[in-house]
Amino acid sequence: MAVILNTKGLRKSFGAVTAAAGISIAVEEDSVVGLIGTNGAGKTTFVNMVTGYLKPDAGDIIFKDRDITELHPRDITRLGICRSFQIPQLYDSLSVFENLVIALGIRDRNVHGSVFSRTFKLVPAANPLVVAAAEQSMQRFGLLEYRERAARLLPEGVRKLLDIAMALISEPEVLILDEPTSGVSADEKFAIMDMVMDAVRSHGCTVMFVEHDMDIVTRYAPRVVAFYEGRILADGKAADVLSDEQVQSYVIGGLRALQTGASDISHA
Amino acid sequence: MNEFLAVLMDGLIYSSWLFVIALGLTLIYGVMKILNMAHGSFYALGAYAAASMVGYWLNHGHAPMASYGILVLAAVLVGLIAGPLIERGLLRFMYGRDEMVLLLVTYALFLILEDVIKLIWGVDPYFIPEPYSLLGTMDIASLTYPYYSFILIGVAVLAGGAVALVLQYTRQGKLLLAVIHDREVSLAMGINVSRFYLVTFTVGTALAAIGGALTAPTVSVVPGMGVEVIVLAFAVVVIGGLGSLEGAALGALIVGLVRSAAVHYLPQVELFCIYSVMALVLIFRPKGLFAAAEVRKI
Amino acid sequence: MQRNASRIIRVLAFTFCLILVLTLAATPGAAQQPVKVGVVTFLSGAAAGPFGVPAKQAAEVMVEALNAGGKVPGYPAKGLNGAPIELVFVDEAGGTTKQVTEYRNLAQRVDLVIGYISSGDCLAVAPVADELKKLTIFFDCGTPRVFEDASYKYLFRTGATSTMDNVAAAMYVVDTKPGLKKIAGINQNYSWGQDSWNDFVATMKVLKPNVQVATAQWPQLLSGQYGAEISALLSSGADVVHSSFWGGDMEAFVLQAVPRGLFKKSTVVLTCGETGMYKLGNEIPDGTIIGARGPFDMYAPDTALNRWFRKAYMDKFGGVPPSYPSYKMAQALLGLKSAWEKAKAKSPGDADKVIASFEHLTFEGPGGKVTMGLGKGHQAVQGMVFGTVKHEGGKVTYVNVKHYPADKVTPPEGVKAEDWIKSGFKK
Amino acid sequence: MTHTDKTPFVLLAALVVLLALGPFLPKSLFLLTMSLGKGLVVLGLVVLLRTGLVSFGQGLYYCVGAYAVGSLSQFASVKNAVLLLLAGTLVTAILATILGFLLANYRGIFFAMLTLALSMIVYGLLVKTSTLGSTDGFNVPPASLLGKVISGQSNQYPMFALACIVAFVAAVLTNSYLWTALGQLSSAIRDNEIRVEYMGASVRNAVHTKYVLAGALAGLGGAVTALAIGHIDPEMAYWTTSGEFVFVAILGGTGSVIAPFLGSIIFEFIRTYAYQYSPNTWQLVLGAALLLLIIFLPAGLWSVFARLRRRT
Repeated sequence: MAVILNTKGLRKSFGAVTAAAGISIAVEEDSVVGLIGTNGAGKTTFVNMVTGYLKPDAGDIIFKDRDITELHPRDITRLGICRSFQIPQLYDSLSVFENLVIALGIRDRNVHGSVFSRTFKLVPAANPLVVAAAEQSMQRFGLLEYRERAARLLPEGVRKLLDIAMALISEPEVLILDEPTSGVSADEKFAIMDMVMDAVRSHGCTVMFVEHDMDIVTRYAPRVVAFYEGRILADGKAADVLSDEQVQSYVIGGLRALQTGASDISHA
Repeated sequence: MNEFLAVLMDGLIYSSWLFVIALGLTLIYGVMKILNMAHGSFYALGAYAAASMVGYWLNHGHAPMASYGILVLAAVLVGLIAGPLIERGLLRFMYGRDEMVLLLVTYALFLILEDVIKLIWGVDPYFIPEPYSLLGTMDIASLTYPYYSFILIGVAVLAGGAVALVLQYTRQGKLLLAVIHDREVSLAMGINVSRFYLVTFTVGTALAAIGGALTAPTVSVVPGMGVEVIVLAFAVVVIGGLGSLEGAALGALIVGLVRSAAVHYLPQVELFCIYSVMALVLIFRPKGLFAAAEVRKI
Repeated sequence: MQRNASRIIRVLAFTFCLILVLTLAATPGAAQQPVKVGVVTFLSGAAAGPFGVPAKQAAEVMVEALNAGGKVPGYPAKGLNGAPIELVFVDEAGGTTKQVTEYRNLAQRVDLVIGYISSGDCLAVAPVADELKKLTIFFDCGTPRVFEDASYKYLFRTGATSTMDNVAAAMYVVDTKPGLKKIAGINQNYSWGQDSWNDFVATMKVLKPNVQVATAQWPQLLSGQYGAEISALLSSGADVVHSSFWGGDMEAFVLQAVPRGLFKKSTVVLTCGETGMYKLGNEIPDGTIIGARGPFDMYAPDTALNRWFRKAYMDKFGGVPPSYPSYKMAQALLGLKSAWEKAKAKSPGDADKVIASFEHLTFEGPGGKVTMGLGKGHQAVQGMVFGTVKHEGGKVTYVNVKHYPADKVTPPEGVKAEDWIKSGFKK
Repeated sequence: MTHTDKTPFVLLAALVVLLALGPFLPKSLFLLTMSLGKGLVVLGLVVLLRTGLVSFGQGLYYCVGAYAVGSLSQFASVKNAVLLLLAGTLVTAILATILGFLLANYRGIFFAMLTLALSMIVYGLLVKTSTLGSTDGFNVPPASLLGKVISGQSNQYPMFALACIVAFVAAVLTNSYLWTALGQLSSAIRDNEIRVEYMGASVRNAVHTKYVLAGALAGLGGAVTALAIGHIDPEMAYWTTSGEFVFVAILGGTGSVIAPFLGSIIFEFIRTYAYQYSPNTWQLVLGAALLLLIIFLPAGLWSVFARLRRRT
């Protein structure tokens, strides 16, 4: 299959701390990749570099044969890489519906025509197409019951879903999920991942997700990349990687210890 | 050369005056996140209190030397009365509200205090010139300066140093730093935040009042004397970086020296040199000179 | 839509009532008798102490005496030709925008307006006075532009313009210090300060073309801290330092400059010095040249009217003597009274008659004779006086006091002050 | 965010009522005209406030707009009121576009302080310009419309009517802007800039546009005021003037484009009373009134109306 996203020797250090020491991953189109590793292993740093929030000290990021290393998050988003966040990034004072409508408003401006040709015509909240799209999205992620509730008042699990729903609004070609189930109760986590995966399949896109929860990883990620201290410890079929004893000792061991506290991490 | 020395001296004196006032402002902002519009009114209160107390003292023929003590005493009294009164009586009901709302509350406070001062002291000017000339003068760069001006510099250094030491080396100071750094966490850690707010506001008020009290002998104490001070202090604090002690010091120095240089070499621009400096600093250091850069976790 | 309509109506009804209520409350009906006089002076802010309140108090003293009748020497009749005067005070603070608004409100409540200390307010209010056809008397503001740039029917100014202050100041300096070579100035950085300094320098250039300006300092209004300025003045080596500072700024400047020896090094001219003399007199060294913006206070002539005014004022306000704003306010009221009675006006309805007799009127004020000589008879001209401070036996006195008659220090009709000065005072 | 917006209808109705009511309130027309003029400035501030930005320098545009009008009618003897208003707006829009490139990077207190500094610099420049009358400023000759002199007249109605119509148009346009995708970004940017960027929109551009809009509205407000008062001076750019606008904005609330005008009208009336009935302590009255409002109507006066509406 064709490689859609390819990172070559990404390096990033914060002062003395090396968060990424040459990360190279090639992601095929329509594949699903799980990124695992203890906290500080460099997963989120990697995601932040790919999505332009951090500029790598060295290395390249190639998206569909195009170098996006130096681009801003908004340009990368416009090219078709969208992400969700470990700490959901929502418009807290606005309702679920409004959050989605704003997302759609921006999407429509980027997808069709210039700012000015659109904005002065388009009043998202009044535009039936937009409303329909928003409701479909709420439908898909079971958000309808929270429609008019302000985002800051939502339960953590729902915030995660809304965060992901907003990422999917822009119909990305690559979707990156940063700990989609952290801070979510054990009985909810599979439900959430199922919803996400359905949504993804429905319009077909490549998925990379950072995850601490091995059950989730084994169940949803055919391919797994294990991070350790800014390096890639192992990369390959889920089964192989998870059975690798280095991974077992350095990564999974560490994670098991964390499992219980996972929910706190997301609040940190 | 002489002129240059004069610029330095005048700048230094002006800076010290500014610093004492700005210190309270930056302290209050750092801890309580309130940009206190009423700060100038506390300055005026200090000046009025000092003027009437010292005036009384001298009119009753007591030792003039003691008037310096009374100046400070007056300011401290203002701090101890006005500070807690306003913090407990009004501000504490406003915590958690938006920074701008708090700014407006203090603006309303400023309006009220302007008239309260008028109701207490009337509109006639008060003079207590004695302390200014009492200590005699000395010549620097063929210019005459009263020793009193150096007292001002001393007080500025003392005040700044004291605050710095308290923050660095006392337990309370460290706790206060914790509060400054993160209110929620400090609360969670069981720090009595509201007490710190009370103390901080009182100290800040007292500092403004001291600024006013020490200015009283050199000016005619009149209504509205606090208005111009507010924006000056704002400028200093913003240039330095809000809530930063060393920032306020550096800001005061910059403003003071720039202004006195302007006065000596280019009097026409005195009016807006301060704002130009403020604009320039913000253009090149968007958060002021001593701003802590915060990285947001996502 | 039905429900929307009802909501809209409710909201509007609310707004409507609100505006209506506010309006009704905002506009109490004006009474017929007595004559209501609106008085606008600074009751708050920095100009209240030196100007606003003394003027307000003078108005109270005068009106009390006038309404009683037979008390004011030379003005026997009660009130205004029999009609008692009633005062309505308004604060002049808050800038021209607010003042125009307040003037319009006031105009609805009173029969005529006396007031305005700030030149900006005067310029802003002037056209409105004619627009509302409301007799208005400026008693203090100094800018000559009011009647230089335009002419008005309902507007009078019973106080002379600031031109004469500084023209006379320059003349006095040249008379008393013929040898001077260098002058310097410290003036507040706004119209008043700029105009004063420009007039002073322009006159100097005419009288002594070889005089050079050592430095001109422009501290911000109300800045209160003059350390650097004083250093600059000290090192400028000027023989004469000119300042149009007033109120708190003037007093602060004195308090900061005296200990540093500026008043010893150079002769300081304080064109508005008079307001500070009562409280600050002992701080102001001998040799300082003091102006009172006219023949007022210590420079006022020893007439029955002046003696009465000083006494009445001091009796009422605990021995504090009236300063020049008090004199100018008294002058405005007496000018009005003279015009009113010359016109034999019965009620405010006779405004046009009053105006007719006010034009080119000459009347007696506590500061002496006042002639409405300029601005088509709407602008007063008066002589100017300067003197030098000398302490004798712990009391402040004024030596070599010089009077400058009106025609020496004010331009002729239709000539702008600055052109007149540049022309070398052509008549 | 309701799906259909009734504000335009309310505005239209309000316009009709005001125009119809005008002749019966001759004594308040001037005050109302002023309130509308200042309301326009506040309207601009509300656009910024919704974006989480507070400008303490709107006085800059208020003043420049007024001076544009003043200079044009004084020195270029342009007398057409509409032309003058447009000029005032245009000039400030251009100025705001230029300064916007700088200010679009700033947030919070620093945005507030930088705007303050800029307007104080303009104040300083005007004070130094004696050809424009320094602090005394200068008078604005009466302007005319359809060959009829409308300002500087004892009959205030025409000027008032013009102000009403201008305010109406500005409010409707602003309102519809706020409903567009770009307008909607306001609250999004206030809440979470990172997410906005990650949705693929440029926060910088959005802020810049809003700043220009606010500047233009302030300029228009200044122009209206200049015509209504007939006198202008640098005080309009002084920081206290800008502070007052912020004050009124909070007072009215940011809930609707109607709020600024409501807040402005009420503020002007409160102040006028304070002036008339306690000339010696009007600041105290004003301050107290504002404290009470902040305490009992935290969401601004508009919340009263919002409640009024919600009840149905």
